[in-house]
Parts: sequence; structure tokens; C-alpha cells
Amino acid sequence: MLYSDKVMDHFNNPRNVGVLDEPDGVGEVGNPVCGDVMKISIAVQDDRISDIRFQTLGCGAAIATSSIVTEMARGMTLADAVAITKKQVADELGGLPPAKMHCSVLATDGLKKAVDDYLVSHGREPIAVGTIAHDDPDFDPHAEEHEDACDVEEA
Amino acid sequence: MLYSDKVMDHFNNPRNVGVLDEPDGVGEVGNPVCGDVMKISIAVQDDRISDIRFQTLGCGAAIATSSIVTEMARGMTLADAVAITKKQVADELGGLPPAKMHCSVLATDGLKKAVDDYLVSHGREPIAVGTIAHDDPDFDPHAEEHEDACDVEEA
Amino acid sequence: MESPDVYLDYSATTPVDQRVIDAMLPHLAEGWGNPNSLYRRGREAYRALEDARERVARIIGAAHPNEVIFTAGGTESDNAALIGIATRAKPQGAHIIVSAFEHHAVLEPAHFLEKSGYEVTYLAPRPDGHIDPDDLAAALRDDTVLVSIMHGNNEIGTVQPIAELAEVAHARGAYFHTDAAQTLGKVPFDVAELGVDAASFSGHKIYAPKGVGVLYLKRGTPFAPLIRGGGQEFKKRSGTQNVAGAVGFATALEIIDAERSTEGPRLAALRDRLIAGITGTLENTEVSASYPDRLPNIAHLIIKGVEGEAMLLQLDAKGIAVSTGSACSSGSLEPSHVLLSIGCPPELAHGSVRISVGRATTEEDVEYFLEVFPPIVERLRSMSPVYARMFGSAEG
Amino acid sequence: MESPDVYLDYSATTPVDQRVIDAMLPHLAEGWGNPNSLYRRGREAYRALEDARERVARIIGAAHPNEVIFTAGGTESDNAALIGIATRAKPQGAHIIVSAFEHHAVLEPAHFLEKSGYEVTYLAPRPDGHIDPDDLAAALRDDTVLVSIMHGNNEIGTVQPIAELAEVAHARGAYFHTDAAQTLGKVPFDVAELGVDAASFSGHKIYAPKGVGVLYLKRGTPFAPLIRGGGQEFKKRSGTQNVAGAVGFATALEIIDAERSTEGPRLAALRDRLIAGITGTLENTEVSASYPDRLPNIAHLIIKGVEGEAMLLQLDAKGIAVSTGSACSSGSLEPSHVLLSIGCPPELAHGSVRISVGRATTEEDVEYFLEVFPPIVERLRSMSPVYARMFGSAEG
Ligand SMILES: Cc1ncc(COP(=O)(O)O)c(C=O)c1O
Ligand SMILES: Cc1ncc(COP(=O)(O)O)c(C=O)c1O
Repeated sequence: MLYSDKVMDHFNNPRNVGVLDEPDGVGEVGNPVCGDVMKISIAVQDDRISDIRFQTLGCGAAIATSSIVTEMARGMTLADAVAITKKQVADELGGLPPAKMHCSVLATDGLKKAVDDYLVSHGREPIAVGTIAHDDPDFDPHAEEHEDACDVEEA
Repeated sequence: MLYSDKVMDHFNNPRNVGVLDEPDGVGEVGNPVCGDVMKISIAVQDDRISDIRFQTLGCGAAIATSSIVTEMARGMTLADAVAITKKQVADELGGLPPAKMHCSVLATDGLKKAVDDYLVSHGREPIAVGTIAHDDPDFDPHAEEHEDACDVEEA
Repeated sequence: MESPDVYLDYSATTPVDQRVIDAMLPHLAEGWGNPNSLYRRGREAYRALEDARERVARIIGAAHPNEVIFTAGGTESDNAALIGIATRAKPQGAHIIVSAFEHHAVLEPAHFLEKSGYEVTYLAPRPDGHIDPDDLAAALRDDTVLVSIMHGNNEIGTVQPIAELAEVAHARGAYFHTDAAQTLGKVPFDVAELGVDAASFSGHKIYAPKGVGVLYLKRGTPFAPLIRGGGQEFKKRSGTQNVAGAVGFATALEIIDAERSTEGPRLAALRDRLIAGITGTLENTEVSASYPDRLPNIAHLIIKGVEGEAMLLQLDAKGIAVSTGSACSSGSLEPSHVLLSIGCPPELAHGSVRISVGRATTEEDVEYFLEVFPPIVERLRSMSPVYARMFGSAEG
Repeated sequence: MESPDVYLDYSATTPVDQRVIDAMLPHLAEGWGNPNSLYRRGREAYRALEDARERVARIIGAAHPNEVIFTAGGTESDNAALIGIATRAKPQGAHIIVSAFEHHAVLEPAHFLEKSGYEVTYLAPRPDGHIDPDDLAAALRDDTVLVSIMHGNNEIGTVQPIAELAEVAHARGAYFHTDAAQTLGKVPFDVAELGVDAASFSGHKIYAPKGVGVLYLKRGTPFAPLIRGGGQEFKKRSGTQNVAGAVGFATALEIIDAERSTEGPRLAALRDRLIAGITGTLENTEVSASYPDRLPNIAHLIIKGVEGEAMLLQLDAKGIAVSTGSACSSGSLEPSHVLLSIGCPPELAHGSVRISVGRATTEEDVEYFLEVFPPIVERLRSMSPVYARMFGSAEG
């Protein structure tokens, strides 16, 4: 399993780490029992993300996807931000090892939660609800997406 | 599988190869289908083997055991000659690989046959009959005697 | 500036010792004959192979060289022992016992046997990290045919009381196998003293190359081969033998065995310095298992509130190699089954680090680690959204 | 005087090419990391392993590198293919077909499957030494799940029409495996052109070391692993990978593949000279199988009225290495099952000799053999009590 140079760069030099002092919206997803938790805080101006910070407990991919998603989302409209897919996150990083693909869900879900938190706390309708994988009680973040694991296994 | 130096010496320089011109007794055992045939011819004086020759089709051990048995038997009484065991033959050669132990039976059986042939053709009672493995219809010369094969094998 | 190269993952794999390479090379470059061939080249290869077998047999205390079977590694040895013994012993019963913290190389064949109609008991270790003979006694049944309990655990480093465990198993008529991949050469290992019927070893854990291992199989132990064919290795493991690998294994074993009495205490001192240095500097860190009998070269710690892979990669950026969870297979994010088996909660199990020292490890390496490690942990904890909430923070 | 060293048993094993040793050494001496570890050393080993995999995949025409699984040798590959495919394909049927002249590495797992409840058809070759597609078509059944027919026979050297055979098997819904240990690098081999689902290769037949092999397994082919554990090799073969061995295999394959177009005809000429020289000089000798498609490097002859081992040892005394029967396992006196399968009577099968040439074989080697061999045969025939009776004698 190999991480791309870009993953390693974002892991070693994560952008936008921390918590905004007076965030407009905050999203937290994940579970220490699963080994990864991400918290994202956003500032919003004119329905655009004007500032953004993250904190992440997790593996290299969890930290790198958190970092890149903050870069991708900064300046975006809220509607565009919640539309970021896990595949876009992975692509932006130059790909992720198959076993780590699920980490990008952590990043997009955290962002979606923060956007909805902003909207709801301002009396508006949430726009991401229903698309947040971590809200699904059956969601298993560690269900492998190994392209190679498909045709193998056990008698 | 390794042959001892003495086996190799007897194989490369077999003693007493050939057929006596006017043998007193001749024994032939084995079967080309099994890959080994031995023929031994003896001259007898005063119930002692005074001269001896062999011919053998077979592997290194078959030839070496044939050769050594002619050396062992020369000068022996007939009674002593038929009492030579396959173990004595193998020991005299400094041992044989387990898978080749059966070859020494070829040599002792050939000798026994020759002695009985002499006795019978001189109107006397055969003394080896009943102890010749090759006379037993159930005798399988290739039944392995691998000491190591005992505790292995197959589900 | 040369970037530092501090390898602290000797339990995952070891360098091939130059003396081992030197011993192997003639069997690649010149002595490449097939040991099953009768002519000179074959006989020479045969002699080299049998000589290697005798040397291994002598050191592990085997009664006969033919009890030493060369394989392609620890995993193959484990598979062959588990499946081979269980298959042939089936008429006497179809229950087997393995410890719950075995390496996957034992657990997976055990699962396979379970699917094939055997009953398998996964015996839990005590919370201090050892398998207790009383627990084994309680798990044994009349139809138990095989017990497999590893000697040294490859994560937490605890060493099991194998002699007692084997005796308990034998008292109930079960055969006993131990996976000794981690202990060979590091703690005394004698098959007769331990009383085991089978044992697995791996070359690349003792400074021999990858791809060679040994299965010790006591005479008379029922066994069906895993790999069948030309009948090599006394019909117990077919395939043209890796002669150079066997010579490498024997040479490596002789070296590690000869050096054990001086190297063992040296490694243990490095290990203890690591443990003291980490737990003395970093809050919320602890040794993961307290059982006192342990491998001299493994320090295994729980670093609360940090994810293991992140630590590993940050250390890597500083030129340090360590491992987290079981290093033998990456790509899985499941917390270590070993830690779960001793009752470690999953959120802590994710934050384990295994530091394993070896032949080339110096005091400087250890001090460098102790200098670099705390800031890494602190930085990761400061990036964590839950550390302060879960554990409180020292610095505030 | 230096005793001659004329190796004419390249089908039993080959020297490790110095270029292969040179390519492997860095992965023993320096690049000894565990390819499953995440840090730099692990990543470097991983890259070396995956690079080797890609090189092998390219040369054998695999659609994807992950179809190349590194194993410990040809025997393991054969066992894994036979047992692995049959086990997982069982729901569709439990009949398998193997040719009667397979290597023991295929026959023994087939026997094992037979004992485990499969029906096995041992398909007889035609007397000329080839497996005929019509015969396979007749043997196939609706419940046939797997057909395994070797590419080049390791004794008589005939090359089977694999593309046609695979097509016939596929037409009836069976998977097709071929043991290509003897052909790889010697005749064109492309998994896509041949249309096989699985193929076995062995390193030490292509100037790589013993103890490394490859199993080609086409994507989507049902498969259960033979060796289970950490899940390496895409869960198809567990155990820490022999990185140096994999690099050696890939390097050796590249060399033999690049040199095939010039080396093939050269070897074939040496082979033909051997055959002409022997049959032209010695009465009662003949090539054992007449099928025209054959390996360039094997001359296999029946020398009537002589036992094979005796010839072999006498040649050895002259510094010449050849083989008789199947060289891969000694100690058995059963006449070769390969020769019996093509209708050779046992008394002739005992007198077979296989002379196989390779990279270092010169014309001088061949002439030396042709000088030394006839007197040996004549001497042994003269020592035989039955030669004159059975075959008549030339000299009287
Ligand atoms: C305890 C234990 N058993 C088995 C193995 C597997 O050995 P190998 O890597 O040689 O297959 C390992 C290490 O990988 C191990 O630590
Ligand atoms: C046709 C064939 N298959 C399989 C094998 C076994 O390969 P290995 O010796 O690498 O186990 C051999 C040679 O030994 C062979 O010639």
C-alpha cells in the first residue's frame, strides 16, 4: 500500500488545522472506537465558505483528506461544498489506496455536517441531510473497497 | 539419496563379472519388467564355492550388491553362502540408501538359486528353497523399506 | 545532511546478516544442483541441504534431523502444522484449540478448519497477556486433537509457558504445536524441553532471507502434507528444495543462537530504556501487557488518543521505522485482534505502537527515538478533536 | 587434470544466472524491508515486489499485474491451482480432468482431490506423446469444473496444443490450468494467446533460484488460497513475500525471454545432434515420443536393455550430468509414469535417459557426451544377463 506524494504532503503539512474562534457552523463525524474522528468549523459569508479549520484523529489518509477538503471548500458556495464527492477528494490527492478510500467519506461528511449546522442554526433548511454516510446506522466506515478483494476469498 | 564410497567402488569396478565357462550351478532371479535381473554362476569343490561370476541388469545398488556378494561367497561352504542375509550384504557395502535395500535381496537370492541348482543337478536336496524371496508370488521387490516413509503419508 | 535511518521494527523483518549472505552465495552461484539428483552436483546440493538440516536439528534439540522440514516461511509452516495434523488426527476427534491472539498464519487455517467441519475453541489470554495452563485445561475435551499456542506474541511480546501448556495438552491426548517465529534465537528454545510435537519458524525473523522457514515435526506426529508432489522433505513437503535458503536459515540460526547470551540482555536494556523513556515523558501512555515473561526485543505501548498509522508515518518522516498493530499485513483498519483479546478497548487499541530492537540497534538510536517521539505524539494529540475531551490535556 | 563438468540436466534445474544474482543481492543486503510495512524501507520493498510483478505480467501477457501471484515454486503453484480452483468451483461440479503424464506436483493434488470426494479422469496421451483435443472433448462432462494439462512434458519434452485444449475445456464450461514450468522462456508463452485461466511456473527452471515460483490466475477465476494468513498477494497466498526471489524471477524471465529467439534454435540444434549421434551409433536406441511439437532443449531416448540409473552413474563418473525418468524425485524405482502412459513397456521404460541442454551447453559438451556414452551403454549391456537374449547383440 502506497500513499501518493500529495497525500504525504497534506499529512505532513496539513492546511487549516484548528478550530475557528467563532465558527458559523461546526460538524463532527466519526468515532474513536473506529479510530477516526473529524471536526470541521466554518465561517460563512454570503453563502460561501470564507474560512475553515479542521481537527482530525485518524490515519494518514484521514488527516490528508481532511486537509485537502478544507482547501477545496474554502471560497465555495455552501451548495457546491456539500456536493464534493469522496471520489473528487481522492482524485484531488492523486488517488488513495483502495483500503483507504473510506477515509474521504469522513472528510466530506464532516463538511456536510458543518454546512447543515450553519443552515439549521440560522433557521434555514439543511441541504446535506440524507447524503451523510455517517448518519446511516448501517454505515460501516471500514467496509473495504478493495478492487482486488472482489474475486478472492475462502472456501 | 547417497551411495557410500564402497557401493560406488563396486559399481564402477565390479568384481567377478561374467559367466563361468562350465558352471556347476547357475541362478537367475529378477525380471526386466522390474528393471533388475541377476544371474550368478558358481564352481563348487568339496561343497565350497571355488569360483563365481555374475551378470546384472540393474541400478547402481543392484550391480554393487551383486559384486560384493560374489566376493563374500567365494571360498564359503554352500551352507554358509545361502545363509548370507541382505543385511550382511548391505553392511558389507557400508550401508545402502533405504529405498535401495531391496537390491541386496536380488544378490542373495541369486546366490541361493545357484547353490540349489548345483545341489539339485547333483541329485541332492536343495537347502535354500523356501528362503528365496523371489520365489514368493507375492514378493514385491519394490516395496519400499524407507525408514522415513513409515510415519508419513496422506490423508 | 544524510537523513537518519533508525530501524526499530525487527519483529516485522530483519536485515539479512552479511555472514548469512556469504554462506548462501556459493549455493546460488556454484552449488545450484538439484538435491534430488544422483550425480555429483546433485549430491553436493543434497549434502549442503542435509548439513543445514542437521545444524537446525541440533540447535532446536530435535531427536533426529528428519524432524526438520524446510518450508517457504512461517506462514506455510503454521498452515502445514494446523491443517496437516488436524487432518490426519481427525479419526480421534475434530476439536482443536488455538489461542485468540495467534498470528493470522495460525488463525486463518483455524478458521478454514472450522469451515471444513472442525470445532475450534479460540482460547482467550488473561488480561496480562498470557495463556494460562488452567484455562487450557478447562478448554480441553476428549475429542481435542490439536492445541496451537504461540510461543512469543508478535505484538505485545509476551512469552507463553509452553512447557506447561504442552503438558496439559498431552495429558488429555492432544498434540501440541507452537508458533515460535518470534522467539527462535531470542529466548531459549528446545523442542525436547518444551515438549512440543510441532513448531513453526521463519527465516526473515532471524536475519535469514524471506521465503524460507522450518516446520519441526516430532516423529510419529500424524501429518498430511499441505504441498504434494515429488515427495521431497520425507514426503512431508514437496517441491525442489531452496538449498541456499536452507543454508541461510541454518547459518542465521547458529549466529543468533551463539550470540543470544550477550545480545539478549543488551536488547532487553534497550527495550526497558524505551519503555521508561516513553512512559516517563508522555502522559497517558502505558505498556500494553504486564505479564513478566516477555521477548527481550519488543516494547509495545498504548499511546492514548493517537492513531497508530499517523504516529508511524510521522516517525517515518524522521527516519524511524516502527510498527502499529500487526505489521505483517497492512491495509486493514481493524484494531489489533491481539489487543482486543487482552481486553484493550478499541479506541485505545488504535493507538498502539510496537518498537522492536535488534542486532544493529544502538543506544543512540533509542535516544534519537525518545527525542523525536514525544513532540510527534503531542502534535497529533493537539490535532485531535477528542483528545482533551477524552483524556484531559497536560499542557492545557 | 581437471575432471570435466558437463551439465546436461537443465530440465531438472538450472544455474542461477549471474545477472539474476546481481539483481537479487541489493534486495538481500540493503532492501530487506517488509513489503507490507508502511515506512520507507517497506515502501521500497513493496515497489521492488510490484515492479517484479509487472515485469512478469508483461512478459506472460497477463491483463493485470495482480494476476501474477508469487509462490515458493512450481509445486506450490500447481497445488494451489488444482486445489484452489477445484475447491471454489465445487458448487458447479466435482469432476476434474488431468493428463496422465502430468508432473507429480499436479498428479498428487489430483489424487488428494480424488480422496476428498472429487471424480478425477486421468486423460491418456496418444502414443506419440501428446494430449489430443478430441480425447479431451470426449472426457469432458457437464460437471467438469477444471482441466489441467501441462504445456511441455518434463520427461519426453512434447509440447501440448494448449490453445486448442483450453478452448475445448471452455466450450464445456470448465476452467483450464497448465503447468508451464518446463516451457516458460523456451517456447512462446502468452496467457491470452493460449487462453488459459491459470498457469504454474518455477524459478529454478529459468535460471532464477530455487524456492520461488509464480501462479498466474486470471481475474474472475474461482480460487481458495492454499496458504492462509496475513492476506498477502491479494489474499491469494499469505506469507511475507520473498522480494529478492520475486526480483530474481522477473529478471531471469526477462533474460530468457529476450534471448529465446537466438537461444531456441541453438538449443534445438544441440538436441538434434545428440539424438542423431546416439541413434546413429548405438543399436536399439530410439527417441521415446514422436510428436513433432517439442521443447528445444530435451532429448529423451530409450536405450534398450540398460537400466537408467546405471547409465546415469557411469556418466557421472565421466563428469556428465543427465537424468533418467523424472529427476525431480529420486528414491523410487517405479518406471516413469510418463513413459508408461504413452505405452512404453516397463522393461524399456527403465532404460530411458533425458539429456537436456541449456545456456552454457557447448557443441564440445555434446561431442564429449557422444564420445563417452556408447562405451558405457555397451559395457552395461555386456554385463546384462538378458540383453543378448532379448535384443540380440551387435558385436556378438
Ligand atoms: C508469530 C508469527 N507467526 C508467523 C509469521 C509469518 O511468518 P512468514 O512471514 O515467514 O510467513 C510471523 C511474521 O510474519 C509471526 O510474527
Ligand atoms: C513440469 C513441472 N512441474 C512442476 C515442477 C516442480 O517445480 P518446483 O521444483 O519448483 O517445485 C517441475 C520440476 O520440478 C516440473 O518439471
